Amino acid sequence: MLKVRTVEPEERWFEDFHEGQEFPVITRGPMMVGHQVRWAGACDNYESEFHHDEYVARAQGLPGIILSGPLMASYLLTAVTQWLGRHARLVRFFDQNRGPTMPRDMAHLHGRVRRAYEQDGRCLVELECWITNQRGEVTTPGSALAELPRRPGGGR
Amino acid sequence: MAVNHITDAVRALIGLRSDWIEACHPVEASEVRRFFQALMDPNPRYWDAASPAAARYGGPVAPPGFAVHAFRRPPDEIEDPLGADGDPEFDGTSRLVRRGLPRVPVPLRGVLNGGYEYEFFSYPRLGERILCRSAYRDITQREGRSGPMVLIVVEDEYATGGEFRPLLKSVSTLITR
Amino acid sequence: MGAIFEDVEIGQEIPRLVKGPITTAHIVRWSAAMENWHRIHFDWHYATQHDGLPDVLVNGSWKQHVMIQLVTDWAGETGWAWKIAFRFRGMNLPGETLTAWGRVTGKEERGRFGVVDLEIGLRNEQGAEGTPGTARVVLPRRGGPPVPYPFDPAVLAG
Amino acid sequence: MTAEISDAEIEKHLASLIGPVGEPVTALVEFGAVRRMALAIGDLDPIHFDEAAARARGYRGIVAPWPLLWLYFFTCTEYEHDFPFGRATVHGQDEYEFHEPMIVGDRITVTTAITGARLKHGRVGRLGQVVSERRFVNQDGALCAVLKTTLFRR
Repeated sequence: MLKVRTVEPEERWFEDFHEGQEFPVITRGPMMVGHQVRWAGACDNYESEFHHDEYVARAQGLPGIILSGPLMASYLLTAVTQWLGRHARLVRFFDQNRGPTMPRDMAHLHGRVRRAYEQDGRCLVELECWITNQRGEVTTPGSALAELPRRPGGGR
Repeated sequence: MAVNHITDAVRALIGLRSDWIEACHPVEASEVRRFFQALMDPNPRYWDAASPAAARYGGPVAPPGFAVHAFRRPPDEIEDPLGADGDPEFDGTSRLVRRGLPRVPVPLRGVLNGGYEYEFFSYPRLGERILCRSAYRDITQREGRSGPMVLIVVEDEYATGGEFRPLLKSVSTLITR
Repeated sequence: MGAIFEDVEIGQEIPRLVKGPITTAHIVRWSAAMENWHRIHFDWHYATQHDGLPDVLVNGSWKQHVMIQLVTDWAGETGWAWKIAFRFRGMNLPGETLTAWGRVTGKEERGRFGVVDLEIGLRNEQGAEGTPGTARVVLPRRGGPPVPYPFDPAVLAG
Repeated sequence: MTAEISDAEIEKHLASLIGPVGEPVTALVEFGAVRRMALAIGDLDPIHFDEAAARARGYRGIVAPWPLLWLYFFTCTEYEHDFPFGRATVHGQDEYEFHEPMIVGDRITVTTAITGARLKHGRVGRLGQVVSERRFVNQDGALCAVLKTTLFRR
């Protein structure tokens, strides 16, 4: 029906990850109100008006529109799935809404392997991940755990 | 007339008709719900299979004008419509008049929607595929108060199902200036 | 129940449709549902500072479906909202309450059915007409059959 | 007003929140909703768009990106936050647990409960912490995900 021109995550295996490994930073932004509107549409939720109404946001004492925390976390989660490759299955993800992201802010997505280990026959990669803005402030710290297969045939 | 935007290249587009293009997915209940909730028109014909309307249409249908907005970013379009991130001038709209039709090569930036003429024949049911083909009916230039305007008249035919049951026809005028 | 041709009188107003007050949440919900990312509808800085507008704007695409709803509601499930045309003339801002209205301007028997012409519009509370237009509705005759679905203009011939 | 309410009263209120919220709600995983979410978060992995690509990677069909949980979070459970203390409620953090992938055509039943509610004393005064948990189970009874959301009231 439709020719799909998408981007498949790279092929990576458990052996490709080691403690302390840093992932290439992925940058999103500048964020726009449109990103928030598109997210609100995907969630079908328009209740918190400070996410899209400048007047309401200011009336509530905010400096302006604040982008949704789960939106930023979802960017981070997507970055994790890209870093870990197409065979990874996410087991857990955690994020904290520590600082606001506003329109025109940048979002730099960072990740680092905390541990790559085997447990009960499962190969697991645990990583910490976080978002910084253009001022270097951490807005969204997080962590993830994923299961990966070993490279077929062994070896590197 | 200071500048004539109706060049040979523009004139060659008049009468050009696209192939049938299919919407990015068949009519889904939640897309219909989003539409009528955003329109604030909770008519049972859009969701209640037991309503008297459903007998007429053979089940819940999408609102009459639903098809007009069913042609959104298809999965094979990799370019993010919000992707002009950082360009403070970018207004968020595509300069493509219709999928399937080439752009009209005029150097004007602003686009206004002048209006529509609709003719309705039937409504799409849940699960039906929506198809559209478009044509440039006319492209003309007028002198406005703030300079030249190019009026692009587009005709769209919408149909559904394997038998291409007509849904609606629309004639719309886009004003670029 | 939809309207019956014989009951319609020229000059008669059809039931109005009132929407609003429209908030930015309504505009965002519509923009998101349509995947219309035109910034003048939700980016207040862009709308006011770049485009010089007084505020974000109510979507023209939303207003057109209000006009369609006005006419299809009146046609009901026995009639048919055949043709609807309108121009976008004015802009509407958050906080406005919009009233869609229609008035019968003509009627004509066509075969077993009747055709009714309307003028239609969408006014704000100040009476400013933002979306003037016309509509043509096919109605059943008293005691006659409903307008067949799918609609084929050929039924008006004989 | 809010200053007068005692810690004990707040703790009693918070304790009363613990338990199920509403009835379980079932939602269909639709291609259009998956597409919307994948585009909103910029996840262009073909498993979210193309059935053949998803099957080639060992999935039953088109895979929902996990953030689609938020669609069901917002549309399935009506839930009002009304606290007799504090001024602002902040969405603090989220903890996700993933199991069986959600596939287009699945019917996902969402069950919501408040699983934790306690009062803490922070640097800036009293802090209520309320944890809601949503469990997402598919038509075969397989657990797809658990989402624990923590709200802070201060």
